[in-house]
Amino acid sequence: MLESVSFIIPLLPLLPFLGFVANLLFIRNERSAGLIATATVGVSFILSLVAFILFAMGGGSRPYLDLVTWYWINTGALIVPFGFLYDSLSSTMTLLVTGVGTLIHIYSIGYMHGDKRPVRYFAYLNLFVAMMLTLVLADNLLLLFLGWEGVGLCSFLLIGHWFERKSARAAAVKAFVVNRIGDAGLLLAMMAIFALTGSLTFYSQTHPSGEGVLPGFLDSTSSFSAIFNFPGQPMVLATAVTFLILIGVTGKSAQFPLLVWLPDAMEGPTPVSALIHAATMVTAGVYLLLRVEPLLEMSSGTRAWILWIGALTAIIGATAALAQWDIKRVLAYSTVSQLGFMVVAVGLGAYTAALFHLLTHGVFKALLFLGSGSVIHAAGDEQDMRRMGGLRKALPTTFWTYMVGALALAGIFPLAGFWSKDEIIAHAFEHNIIVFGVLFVASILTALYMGRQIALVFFGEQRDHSYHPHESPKLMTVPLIILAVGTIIAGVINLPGSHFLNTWLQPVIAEEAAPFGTSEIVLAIVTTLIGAAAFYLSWRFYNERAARLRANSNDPIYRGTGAIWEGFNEGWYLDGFYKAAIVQPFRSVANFIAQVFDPRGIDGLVDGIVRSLNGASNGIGRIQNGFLRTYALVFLIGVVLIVGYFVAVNR
Amino acid sequence: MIQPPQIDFSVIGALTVLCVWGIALLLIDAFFIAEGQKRVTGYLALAGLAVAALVGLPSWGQSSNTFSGMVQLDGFSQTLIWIFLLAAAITIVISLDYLPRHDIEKGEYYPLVLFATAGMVLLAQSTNLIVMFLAIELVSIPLYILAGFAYPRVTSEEAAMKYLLLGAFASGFFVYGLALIYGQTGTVQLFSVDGSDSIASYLDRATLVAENNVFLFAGSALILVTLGFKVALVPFHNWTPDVYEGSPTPIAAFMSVGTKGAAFAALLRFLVQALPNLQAIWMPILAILAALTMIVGNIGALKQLNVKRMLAYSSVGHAGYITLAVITGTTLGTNAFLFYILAYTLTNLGAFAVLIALEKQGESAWSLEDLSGLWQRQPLLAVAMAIFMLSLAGVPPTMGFVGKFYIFSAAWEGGLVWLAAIGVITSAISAFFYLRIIARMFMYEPTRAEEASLSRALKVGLAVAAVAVLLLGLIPTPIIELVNNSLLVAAR
Amino acid sequence: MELAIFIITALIALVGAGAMIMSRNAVHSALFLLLNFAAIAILYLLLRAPFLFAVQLIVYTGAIMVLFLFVVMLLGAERAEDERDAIAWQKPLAIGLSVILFIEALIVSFRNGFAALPELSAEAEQIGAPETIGQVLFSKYLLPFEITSIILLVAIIGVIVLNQRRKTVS
Amino acid sequence: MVPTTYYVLLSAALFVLGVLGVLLRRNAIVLFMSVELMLNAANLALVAFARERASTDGQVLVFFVITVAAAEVAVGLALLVAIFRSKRTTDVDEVHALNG
Repeated sequence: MLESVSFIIPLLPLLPFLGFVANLLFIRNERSAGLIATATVGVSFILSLVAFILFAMGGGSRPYLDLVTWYWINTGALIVPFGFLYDSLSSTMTLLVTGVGTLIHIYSIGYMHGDKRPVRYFAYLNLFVAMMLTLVLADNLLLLFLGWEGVGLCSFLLIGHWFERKSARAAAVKAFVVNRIGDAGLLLAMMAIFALTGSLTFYSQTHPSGEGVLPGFLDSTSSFSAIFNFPGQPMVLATAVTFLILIGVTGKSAQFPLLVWLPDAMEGPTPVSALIHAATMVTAGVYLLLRVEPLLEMSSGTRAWILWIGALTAIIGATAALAQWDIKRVLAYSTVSQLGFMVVAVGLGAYTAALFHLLTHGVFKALLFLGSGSVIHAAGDEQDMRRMGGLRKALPTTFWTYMVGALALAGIFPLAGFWSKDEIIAHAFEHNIIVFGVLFVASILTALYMGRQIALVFFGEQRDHSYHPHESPKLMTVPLIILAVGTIIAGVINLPGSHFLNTWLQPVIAEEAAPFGTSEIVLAIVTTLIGAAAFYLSWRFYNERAARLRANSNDPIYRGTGAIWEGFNEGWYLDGFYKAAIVQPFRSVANFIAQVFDPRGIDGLVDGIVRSLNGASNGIGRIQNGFLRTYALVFLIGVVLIVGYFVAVNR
Repeated sequence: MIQPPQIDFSVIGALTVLCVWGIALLLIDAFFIAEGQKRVTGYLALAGLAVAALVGLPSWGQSSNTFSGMVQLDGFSQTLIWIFLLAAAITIVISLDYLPRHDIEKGEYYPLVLFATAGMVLLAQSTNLIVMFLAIELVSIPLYILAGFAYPRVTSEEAAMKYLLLGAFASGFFVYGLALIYGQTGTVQLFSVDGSDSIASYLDRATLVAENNVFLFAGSALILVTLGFKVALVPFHNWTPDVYEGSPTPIAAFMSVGTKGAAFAALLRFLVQALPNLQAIWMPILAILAALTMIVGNIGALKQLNVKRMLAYSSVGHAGYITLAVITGTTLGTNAFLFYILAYTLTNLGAFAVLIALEKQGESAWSLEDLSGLWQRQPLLAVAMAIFMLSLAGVPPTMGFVGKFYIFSAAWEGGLVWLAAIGVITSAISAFFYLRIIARMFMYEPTRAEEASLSRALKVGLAVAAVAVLLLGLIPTPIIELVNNSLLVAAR
Repeated sequence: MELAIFIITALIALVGAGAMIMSRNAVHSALFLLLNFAAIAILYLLLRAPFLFAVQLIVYTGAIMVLFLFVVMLLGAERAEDERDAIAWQKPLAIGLSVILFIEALIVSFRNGFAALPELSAEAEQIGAPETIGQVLFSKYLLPFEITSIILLVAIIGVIVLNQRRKTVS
Repeated sequence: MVPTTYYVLLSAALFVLGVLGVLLRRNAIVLFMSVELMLNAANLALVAFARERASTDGQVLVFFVITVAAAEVAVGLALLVAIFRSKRTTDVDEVHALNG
């Protein structure tokens, strides 16, 4: 079915890209920029829907469709197609990206009205969607990396959209640089895979010469498996390669230890946070892990790492979210935490559960972010929850939809979050009781911080009267309603027992359906009850004390927890740690190296030595650099060393 | 009596055209082109470059040598020749405006560029150490002069003097190395096709670690030192930032790509054609130098607020990446080398061209400040510069990314995994200072109001370079096929 | 006999070089360098290179050194260097490195050995004759020869360009 | 006959003296002289090797080196004169505006 109209698959990323080009080159006014951006993504969504239906109707005739537009790199040794892989995994991701993307574009028209640079905003947003679609549709690692870096770049540009704020610029650069560190890992992984298997494509396809096959490194018959399953080969290679991939994932999906950029990324406009830093880009890491699942299956070592990193991230994110005042930072840390859940699921081998949670989270977290955007909009760009309160009266639609999102995030039956989170917790319960404990605590914390947020933002009385809240325009509320409906019903895609998603993914990820028995039902009931209780208690606790909150007051639980609260507030001091442990030493090393290799440095160094030797500093003083003779001296050092080396080896 | 040698002019076609046209242009310029019309000389020089490029076409795909095997034409050198001609052409185009704007327009400028290009061409073709020496001088002496061209800017003279004195100093080491190698082997020919005496054939015979090879070893070390100086490997790099900053900007651009590419070609020939048997010996030391170069270049660039100096340090860093490709000694490495040189040529010349576009009458525009809000002032320039920076940083889908991936894969495949890792990591670090420029252009309000008007030639050139960097990053296959066919005639 | 000449000439060359780098006055330096070049020219004779002997005298002592002296006089640069060295710390380091370099040269030389050379045959005595050199130069080394002509041309242009400046107000 | 290695030793000594001159002297003209000394030392080694091998090639190489040296000196001195005109000095240490 789909084969006959396969040309629509490259169109999916191409349309938003054309939107980007049009906005970049031709459009100069806000209205048409928004319309074009939304239209291209919208059409892309309709096409993904069509492709999805056709693909599903095609049934099991082909597990995947590989469409090569041209060969990106063809060196004989290394062949990388610019090709798109449409299978059950990427089709699902495409729907999420374009669907949520369309809604957020519509919302943005309202939200960004009156912005200083709307055309740029929509151009970048379009480019982002194009890159994200490239990422999920790529049929090889290199093309995936193109999307991977591309979304990073767009994220950089969009975080810095309001660059008049210095913090926005700093956050933008931080996001990109931290991401690049992760990307270095992925790049190295690619090189290793290429060196080991001679291929970067996921699955085998027709060779460009028309004869034979271009092997894919994920195929069970690939040389990779052969290498890794070599008798006596202790999985070292598989662990090394997958660990490098994991480094990339920690960067993009904000996992410990590279999670620090995501909270700061909230400097960007709120729809950006919803699309990029909640629903799509940050899930790219999880997507990548799912994509290379056959590799992960070869290395229990890396899976253990994944498991523990995910668990640690889940708890860090959840605790930090509890201690934020900024409405968006709560959601940002919550995203970190939920990404941790997904990563844990991958580590447990519960790939379907990971994707399930990725999808539902994409919907309800986008909802929450957009809702927070509506709140911020109404509150005159105020983000501090201490200065909100009582907004449910002024913002009824926002309130109700936000409530749905919050309850879904807290894992309350029967919303989408309940089903997907419960599946992960059930897996953890079965496989690793410590991780189960961590996740269990994290999910209680989730209910706590959402209850706190709802209480602080929507209940009680308005504590700050410097603004007059009003409900957002239809352009913004309609997407909220649609997403809320999605949040309510999204659970059906993988209800226990039906396992629709599980079956759908079978061609890509051959995984047994999650068990569904009495113990699971009991566990589900227990978690949802505890979650609901935590949510309610937290809501009551903060609702009662909210009235006394002032702009600078401490959290009601601060007195009891003090330093711990501070620690949570600072995101476990990861930022400070990096500053002290990496940035500062790096800076000193950089200075040191610059000094050693730059003339003044040699001065300084020798100067220091001479000073300490005879204490006679007269005549030396502060010396200027740029001396030709010093360059010749450094040159001579090189000569002496290299000649010495060559003479030494010749014996 | 003297037997005039058999000369195959197809081998030295480009060289001949450049030298003859350079001399002719000197005369034409002196007698027929009036002051203030020197732009015409530039156009004539461009025509000469075009002819030089065309004469290479008929012999493409063959490999032959002439002058007792002292110069070699193979796919490798022909590809490089085209790259150098392209670099020279871009240099001349960006000079057309630059020279009058800074009031340093003199007709000799263009012939000197042609002579330097001739030197690069010869350097890429030379398979003999004395020809290599003369080629290095033929590249360098015009560049010494051109570096000092920007009078009355005193820094220009300073740059010229530093470059000249250090260059002459380095030449001394080259000659001594050449003497020692001659003393050991009795020849300065890198390798020979016809089986006559050459360093490679000597090494085939010699017992490698026997004591009596010590002259050859020490001599090779000295040759490496000089070539390392020309390509700016650490610790022979510290002239680079000063000389690039002081020289006229088009010349800095030309040096950063042309001299570097030619000297790397010579290095590659020396290592792969003359000393293939010693790979186990030169590989480790050059690997260390490459690592140092990548680290020092990229870290040095971190703190530069002067964009021209930043580009100089970045060129040091890139020399490290290119060294990676050179020392693998494999075909994949050679191909990666050629691809990278082309990518770097387009990208770096483009970046320098943007700087030139921003310079006004007698003023420099090299600080980060000058780039603030460029997007609002000159969208075309800003987008082009962003593309160049992304390419230098190695972000896909630019040529720079493909080139880097190519090189690192070659290194990884060649067993230099740790070096590839250092390359990837330093390249990740480099994102910081390249990105800073992008942030400046797109995320700051303009601080400069009035603009230098861009000439059409510069605009077109920039747009073409930017599109090429992007497009050849997306569809690099034609280039890859070109370099795949650019076989280097190896020693055996 | 030859050894004696060699030793005496070598000493003169070394003294010339040493005095050249040590003397404070540029004119003295130039004259000492002249001494050194002349000594080297004599060594060329010992080494059966009469043509190079002539070239060395004509080009180096005749042309290059005169050029040096001319410039020294023109610029009035013969006055002694300022005693205060801005980067005096460099001196011990430079000397140390040079010593190491020389030790490396010693190692290389000793490892190579000091075998005395056999006498040349009558035919081989002709290696340095102008005629032989001319033959080789114009056959085997024709390309390098032509390249040197271009290099010299470039140098001429350079000298003109660098010193022919329009009167512009700075 | 005097062994070649003697000549090599002498040339090495002269070469190192030349290097030392470049590193220690500040007068740009003397710096140039030192470079000339280095080149001459290398030439001496070349001629000695040519004698050892009874081959003309080495001597021809010297011829080329001398030519290049002359060209370099010409350009270098011209540059010095130009710098002297604007800066009134031949001291290389006083020319260090470019740094960092």
